[in-house]
Amino acid sequence: MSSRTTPATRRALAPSEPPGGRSLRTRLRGVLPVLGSLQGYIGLVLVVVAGMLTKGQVFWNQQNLTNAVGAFASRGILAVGETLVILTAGIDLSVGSLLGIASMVSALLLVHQNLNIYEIVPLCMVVGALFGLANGAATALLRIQSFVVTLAMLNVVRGIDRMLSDNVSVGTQLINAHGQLTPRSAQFQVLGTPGHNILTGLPLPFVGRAGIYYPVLALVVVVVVFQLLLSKSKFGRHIYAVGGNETAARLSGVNTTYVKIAVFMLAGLLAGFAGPIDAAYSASADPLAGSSYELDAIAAVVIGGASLAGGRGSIVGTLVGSLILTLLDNVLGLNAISDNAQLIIKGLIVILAVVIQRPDLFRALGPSVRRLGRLIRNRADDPPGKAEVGSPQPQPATPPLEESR
Amino acid sequence: MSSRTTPATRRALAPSEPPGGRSLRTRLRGVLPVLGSLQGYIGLVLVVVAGMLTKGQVFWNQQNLTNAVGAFASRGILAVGETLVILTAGIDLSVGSLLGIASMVSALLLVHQNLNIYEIVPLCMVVGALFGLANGAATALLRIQSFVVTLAMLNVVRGIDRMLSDNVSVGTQLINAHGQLTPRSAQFQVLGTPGHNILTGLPLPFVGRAGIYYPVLALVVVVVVFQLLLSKSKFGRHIYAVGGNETAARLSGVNTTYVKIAVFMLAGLLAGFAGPIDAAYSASADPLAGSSYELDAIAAVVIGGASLAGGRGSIVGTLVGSLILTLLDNVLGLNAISDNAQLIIKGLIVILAVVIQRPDLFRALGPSVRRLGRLIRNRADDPPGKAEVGSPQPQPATPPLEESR
Amino acid sequence: MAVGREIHETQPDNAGGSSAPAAPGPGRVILAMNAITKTFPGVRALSGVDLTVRAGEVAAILGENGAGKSTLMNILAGVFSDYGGDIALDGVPVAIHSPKTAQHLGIAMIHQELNLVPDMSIVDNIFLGREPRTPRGTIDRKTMDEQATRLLAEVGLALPPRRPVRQCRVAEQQLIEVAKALSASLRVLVMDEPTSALADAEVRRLFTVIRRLAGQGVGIVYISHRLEELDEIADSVTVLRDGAYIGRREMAGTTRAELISMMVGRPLDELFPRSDSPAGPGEEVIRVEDLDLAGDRREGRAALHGVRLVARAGEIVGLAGLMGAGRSETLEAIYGAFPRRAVHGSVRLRGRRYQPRSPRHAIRNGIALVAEDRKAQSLVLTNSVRFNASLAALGRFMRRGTVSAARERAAVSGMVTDLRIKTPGLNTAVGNLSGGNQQKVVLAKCLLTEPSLILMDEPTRGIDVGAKAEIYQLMTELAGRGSAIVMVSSELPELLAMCDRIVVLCEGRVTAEFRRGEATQEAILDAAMDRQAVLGVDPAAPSRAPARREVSDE
Amino acid sequence: STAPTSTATRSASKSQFVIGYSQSNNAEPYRAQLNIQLQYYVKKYPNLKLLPITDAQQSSAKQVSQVQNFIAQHVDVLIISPNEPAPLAAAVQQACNAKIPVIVLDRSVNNQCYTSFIGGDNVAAGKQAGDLAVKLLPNGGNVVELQGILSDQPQIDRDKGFREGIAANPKIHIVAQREAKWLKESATPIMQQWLAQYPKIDLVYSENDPMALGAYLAAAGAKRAGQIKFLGTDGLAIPDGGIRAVQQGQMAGTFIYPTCAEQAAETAEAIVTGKPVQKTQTLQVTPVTPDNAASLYAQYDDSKFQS
Ligand SMILES: Nc1ncnc2c1ncn2[C@@H]1O[C@H](COP(=O)(O)OP(=O)(O)OP(=O)(O)O)[C@@H](O)[C@H]1O
Ligand SMILES: Nc1ncnc2c1ncn2[C@@H]1O[C@H](COP(=O)(O)OP(=O)(O)OP(=O)(O)O)[C@@H](O)[C@H]1O
Ligand SMILES: [Mg+2]
Ligand SMILES: [Mg+2]
Repeated sequence: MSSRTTPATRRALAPSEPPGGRSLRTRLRGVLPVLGSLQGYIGLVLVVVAGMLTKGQVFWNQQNLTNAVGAFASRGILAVGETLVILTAGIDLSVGSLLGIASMVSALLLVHQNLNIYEIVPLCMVVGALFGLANGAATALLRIQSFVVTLAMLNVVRGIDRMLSDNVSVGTQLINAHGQLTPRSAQFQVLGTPGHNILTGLPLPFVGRAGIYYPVLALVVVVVVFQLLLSKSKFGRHIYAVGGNETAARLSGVNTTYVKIAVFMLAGLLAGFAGPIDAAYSASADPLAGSSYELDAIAAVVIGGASLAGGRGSIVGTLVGSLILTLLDNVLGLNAISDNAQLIIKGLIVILAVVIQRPDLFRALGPSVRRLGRLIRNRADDPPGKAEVGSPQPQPATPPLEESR
Repeated sequence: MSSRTTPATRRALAPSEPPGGRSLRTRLRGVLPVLGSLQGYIGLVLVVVAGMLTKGQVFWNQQNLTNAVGAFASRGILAVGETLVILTAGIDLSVGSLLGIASMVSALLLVHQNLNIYEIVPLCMVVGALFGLANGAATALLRIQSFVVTLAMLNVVRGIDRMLSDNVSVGTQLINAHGQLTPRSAQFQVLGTPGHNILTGLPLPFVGRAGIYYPVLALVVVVVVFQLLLSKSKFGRHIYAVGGNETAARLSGVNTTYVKIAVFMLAGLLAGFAGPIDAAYSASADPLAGSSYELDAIAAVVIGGASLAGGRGSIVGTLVGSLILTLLDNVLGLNAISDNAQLIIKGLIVILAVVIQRPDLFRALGPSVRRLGRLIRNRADDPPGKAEVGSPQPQPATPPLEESR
Repeated sequence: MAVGREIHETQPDNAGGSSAPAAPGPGRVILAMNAITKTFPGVRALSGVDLTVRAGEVAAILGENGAGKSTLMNILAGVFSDYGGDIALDGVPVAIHSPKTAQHLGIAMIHQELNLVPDMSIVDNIFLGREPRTPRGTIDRKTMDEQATRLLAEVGLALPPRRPVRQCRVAEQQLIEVAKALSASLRVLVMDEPTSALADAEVRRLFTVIRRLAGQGVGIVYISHRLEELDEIADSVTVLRDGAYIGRREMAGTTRAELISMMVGRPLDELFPRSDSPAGPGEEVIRVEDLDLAGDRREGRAALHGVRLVARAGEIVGLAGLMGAGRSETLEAIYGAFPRRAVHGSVRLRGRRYQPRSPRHAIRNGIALVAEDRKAQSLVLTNSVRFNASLAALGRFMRRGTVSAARERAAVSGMVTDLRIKTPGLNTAVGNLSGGNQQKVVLAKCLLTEPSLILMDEPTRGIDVGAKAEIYQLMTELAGRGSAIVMVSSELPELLAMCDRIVVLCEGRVTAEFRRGEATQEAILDAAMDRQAVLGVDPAAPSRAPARREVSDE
Repeated sequence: STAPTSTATRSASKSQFVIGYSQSNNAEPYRAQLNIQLQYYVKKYPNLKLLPITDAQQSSAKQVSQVQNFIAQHVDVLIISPNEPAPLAAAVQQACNAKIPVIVLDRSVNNQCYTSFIGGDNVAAGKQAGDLAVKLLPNGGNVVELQGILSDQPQIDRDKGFREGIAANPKIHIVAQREAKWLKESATPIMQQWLAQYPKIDLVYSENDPMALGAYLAAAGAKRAGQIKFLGTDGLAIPDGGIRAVQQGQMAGTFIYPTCAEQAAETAEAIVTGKPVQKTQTLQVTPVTPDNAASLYAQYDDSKFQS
């Protein structure tokens, strides 16, 4: 079939490819603006600045940041899977329950089977992926709205989880006859029990000899792997296509059924991966673990710029959304804001963070603000009015045609 | 949508139309298939039949049904408002919190201001509508996804609610010096305290002299009013248009901004209306009242056949969805199924109910089931193989082109 | 209808003081747009464009894809509220901020892309935004139904008004849009490529409507890339190029060549480059026999009955027919777009038995489809040109398991150059391109899969003359290199000039086949309207014909 | 009131009596254990039969309808752990109206028509924790408090009692308190933030054991667990519970908040057989310290109820 090159393509293929590869600057440009533009990071930057201004040293030190991110890591991992589902215009409400059952399975495997973590983690991922498969099959084959499917799955899985555990939480810190942790149990701790790091011996950049807190590392690895999957692989393209226009995707040769099933499986797989982390973090698997995590995960995804209508979003965006949520919590907590005030402030700041990220912010806020904006921009930029020409990422079409939901 | 009549139906209907207005049968035909087809009611019928078979007398008596529906009434009312929002392709996660704050406001007005219910209920509706306005404005004017806006509002309102109440629930059964309920407090009870009915003296059809339980009546009235609004008013048409194709609606001169703000306001208004019912039902306003009601409300809407992508759904459908949920709970509860099993069974039955409602069920389940279906139909119908030609209801287009989310 | 009611009470001629060259026209100036400018981020879409329309005049606007025609008219219809310049209606300056204002001023527009609510009924769509109400405040269904039936009849549709639009064919939807525009009290009616989805018979019907409206004094703005239509319907032509005003001509006494050179900026001689294929047809690429398709009203899908079709390497085969004749369905059935169980018949691809299974399978077998509805079937509008163009051919750009951005960019930018796609960059969202350029992106997507059999459904829909010539050139080239092309077109001249053979469909059946040279417009139309031949028998009977054969290779 | 008499008349014709138990929330470990124990103790009476326990999942509305279901099924005794006092009042009233005797467990209702109330005293639990804190910090010190859901009555009562208790030593200060919603995983990051902010924390008072253990994990992770004393509440005898934690030295103490299951079964039997019952039975809160932890664990061991 390769002999069937059209004249048009052949003419084009050769010339414009750069000989030596792209420069660092070009590469950076390619990575940073995954959110559509640098504007996407403003919300995060503001939260960090707020933390530094109010609690400087206490906020901006490795331990605090590790703690903050570590507490959110399992939800951040769920959010990565959720991003995939949302990109195909679906939604997965069951990820919290899936994390719960995976955490329970991990604890039971540790306690009753005395497995090691290299056995436990993959098994949990399989469990998650199987439930994800059921979600995907019901959505893609029975064509039920994913909201309904996964809402039902949320309950079903929680019921199974609670049956498995007999409604009692299962501790993972097992003591042997000498009053010490069993080796497997001690090993399990590195999956996330606070203070238990991995690679503690090595002199690592940034973190020094303290080592790396596994949940943070796991989150970073998941983010990197799935960002690459989305931006570099064929499958990633297909995910965007299915969410953007399913008919067009199908007619372009995308196996839309497969893609939809796959994203739910991956979301389940990641929930399964996050389960043991959650169990280690609490040193126990609670039958209710992960309840309402799905809302945090979805919030991270949409704050990160994804559209629930599908086709728009990125994993890096989700990471930014996750960081905004967790650091905001941290900053408010460090400042000893009362719990009720926190609820209010957090809600308002989330709105603010999203508003700030809007590429057409100035337009949306009406002519008066626009005039102000123009004034500022005229001072800052050289040639006015060519804002987007050079921007390397596609600015999503917005005002007249787009629907915001 | 009663307007979805195919030529086939109309041809069938037109000649038989009597000169002096439509016959009862025709009218019934016009009302019942609001769900797209009678199939939409199968799920409900199955649940009812299950109840009758397993618990006959206990299930099918007025008291039990009143209790079951009464318990869900406030969520059912929320679901009506949620339907409007979902029809415009939005979502409102804040309705549970809005119900919470309205219930708190109603209790505070009763306890501290000693107002009567004719003052309390409208005031609560105003409170709900104002927050709804804020939701709508942020969604329609700032063009932030409604999921984010209302998730933030959920937290903000909950924070305010808890601050208002100082984290303590406020009882509505006020005792005066003689150890009896104050008159206003006694009056407040009829809003929903179980066992307190209205119109108790009158010999009413169906319910007899026992009277009518206000939450049930309120739900019915809200359903009727809003179903009429949707099907008979200009505004109702515009709601469907905004959800079905926002660009087309805007280009046709529909004020889409206004419509979007209005549906959120109405959702808030209804949450405000449901608040006092919840407070009376519980005889107190809990600062956490209404938490996660939004999920029940949304579930009722989607089980009732609405599409989260907007433009498709009806209030009657939402009522059916609500009834499925509440009667299912009731049947499982009466049969003394254990909780964890209930979670699992409920999840599975919800899926089943939705699958059964799918017009192209037989097609979706693959050729084998289809063959079975054909067999059955061939026995039932007269001419074989012309299943679709004479089918009286338009089956919404589904398989290859439509996206299910 | 209150159409044109107020015309005779307003000012005399020329009150608008238009700056456009005053020319003798049918009536007074009803619309004057002066020095209109409009910029999108990074694109200057209009710079100082004038347009004058007289009462009763059909004023055509002509320009290449992306020249700014739709933008100009969108400004008039209130879609864009931030623009420069003045608009006067009947000599009165007006400010149009929203579609609603435009509506109130008696301006109606039929947009280039269909804008209907699929889940609502025809009647609800027609009256959307201006529903009549009963004294009780409820919508007046009776009046709506009556008026809708009349309006539909006016545009030549005999559809039940309560049918959901989703169940209507594209062409029907286009005519519903026209009916919708008629229901306002009209002063100016803008039609942005109303005929791009219509076949000849429907175009006739539309012209009748246009003439009647013009007779009633409505000013009509007509945008089309079909120049032969302008000869017939337009009184004057305003030409735009790259957002600039080039000139205005009275249609009478202006040659087509002159218009083309105004539009393209250079003379363009050979529109249809194709002559008889010198080498003669090669081996058979596809042979379709007894193709049956179960119709599906819910999806607006016509049925096919025993369609047979052969295309050889190097051949361009045309499919002609009226709307709903089943041309699109034939292509889509071959492409595997329908559920397998709906399709029966035998297909041979390059001599081998071929079971249309899925589009993916088709692409793997060297088949490509340019679908009919680019917005619904072909493009992810919010994503970039690069994303869309490469979507079907990603496998070609793989390197070490990932999509090589460099290869992809090179291939797509090659296509952009070759097809002269006017876009600010490869990363521009496709939704921001002009309609014609979107169509070219669809073509690019197909060509990048390197197909040997290309199924084209209205490939030049909405494409300007210059670009059409390029596409014809390209098709000729592709055929010359041994591809087989099956093309559906509602433009008979295009079919006659481009095709080696033309197969005519009517009601899902092949009613005629012509070789190049044998075919004439009249013969094709005769065959296309040969309903008697098809419907002479009971229309339902053949659909249950036992001759159906199941294609099976399972 | 009328309840005992009516059941007494029934008892003549019946050999087995049906008990319905409406639990406010199965998910809390304390309540899960209560369920298990109730099932265990009811089995000891051959004339009693316990229907499947219903779980209101912290929703009063749900619990009301579950109670109504029991009424519809005409249970002979209704046991209820109300989610909240006010909301369940009407439901309890409906039961009374239907002549069903009601035993209220653990939390009160705003209604006096029940037959018997059995419960612990949350203020006392908080007070004893305060007393223990005073004993542990003779020289005073900084205390942080982890709270359950702020509007929950046990939270309010335990907080009140604790403050009464530590009032004995004015040098003990509560430097911070936050709502951790009874959840272990919420307590950990809150404690981490406190550790970062306060160089000196001497004692953590937590209104339930899971939150205390969550805080302990944070402190252990920061290598400061040795300098801090942890007090919890609930004292469940499960492997993952508070008594074990005290035994292992993670916590300085906890308080067994009685499950009331044994008394509930006893009372139910008394009601159906027409014996007199006390209207209010308040059970003692038992402090758990490293000294008595092992024996208490053995005494309350959860696994012995599982069978
Ligand atoms: N919403 C938009 N955002 C950005 N650019 C736009 C937008 N709409 C149109 N443009 C640009 O404005 C220019 C004019 O487009 P327009 O749609 O008016 O062309 P047209 O003359 O109607 O072309 P066609 O014949 O292909 O329909 C094009 O360059 C197009 O890319
Ligand atoms: N709303 C729609 N969205 C997507 N595809 C549609 C829609 N409506 C119709 N179609 C598809 O368009 C095709 C029918 O096209 P249309 O009604 O325009 O007929 P036509 O192209 O004029 O006639 P012919 O069938 O002879 O090509 C069908 O394949 C149908 O699936
Ligand atoms: Mg255009
Ligand atoms: Mg077609």
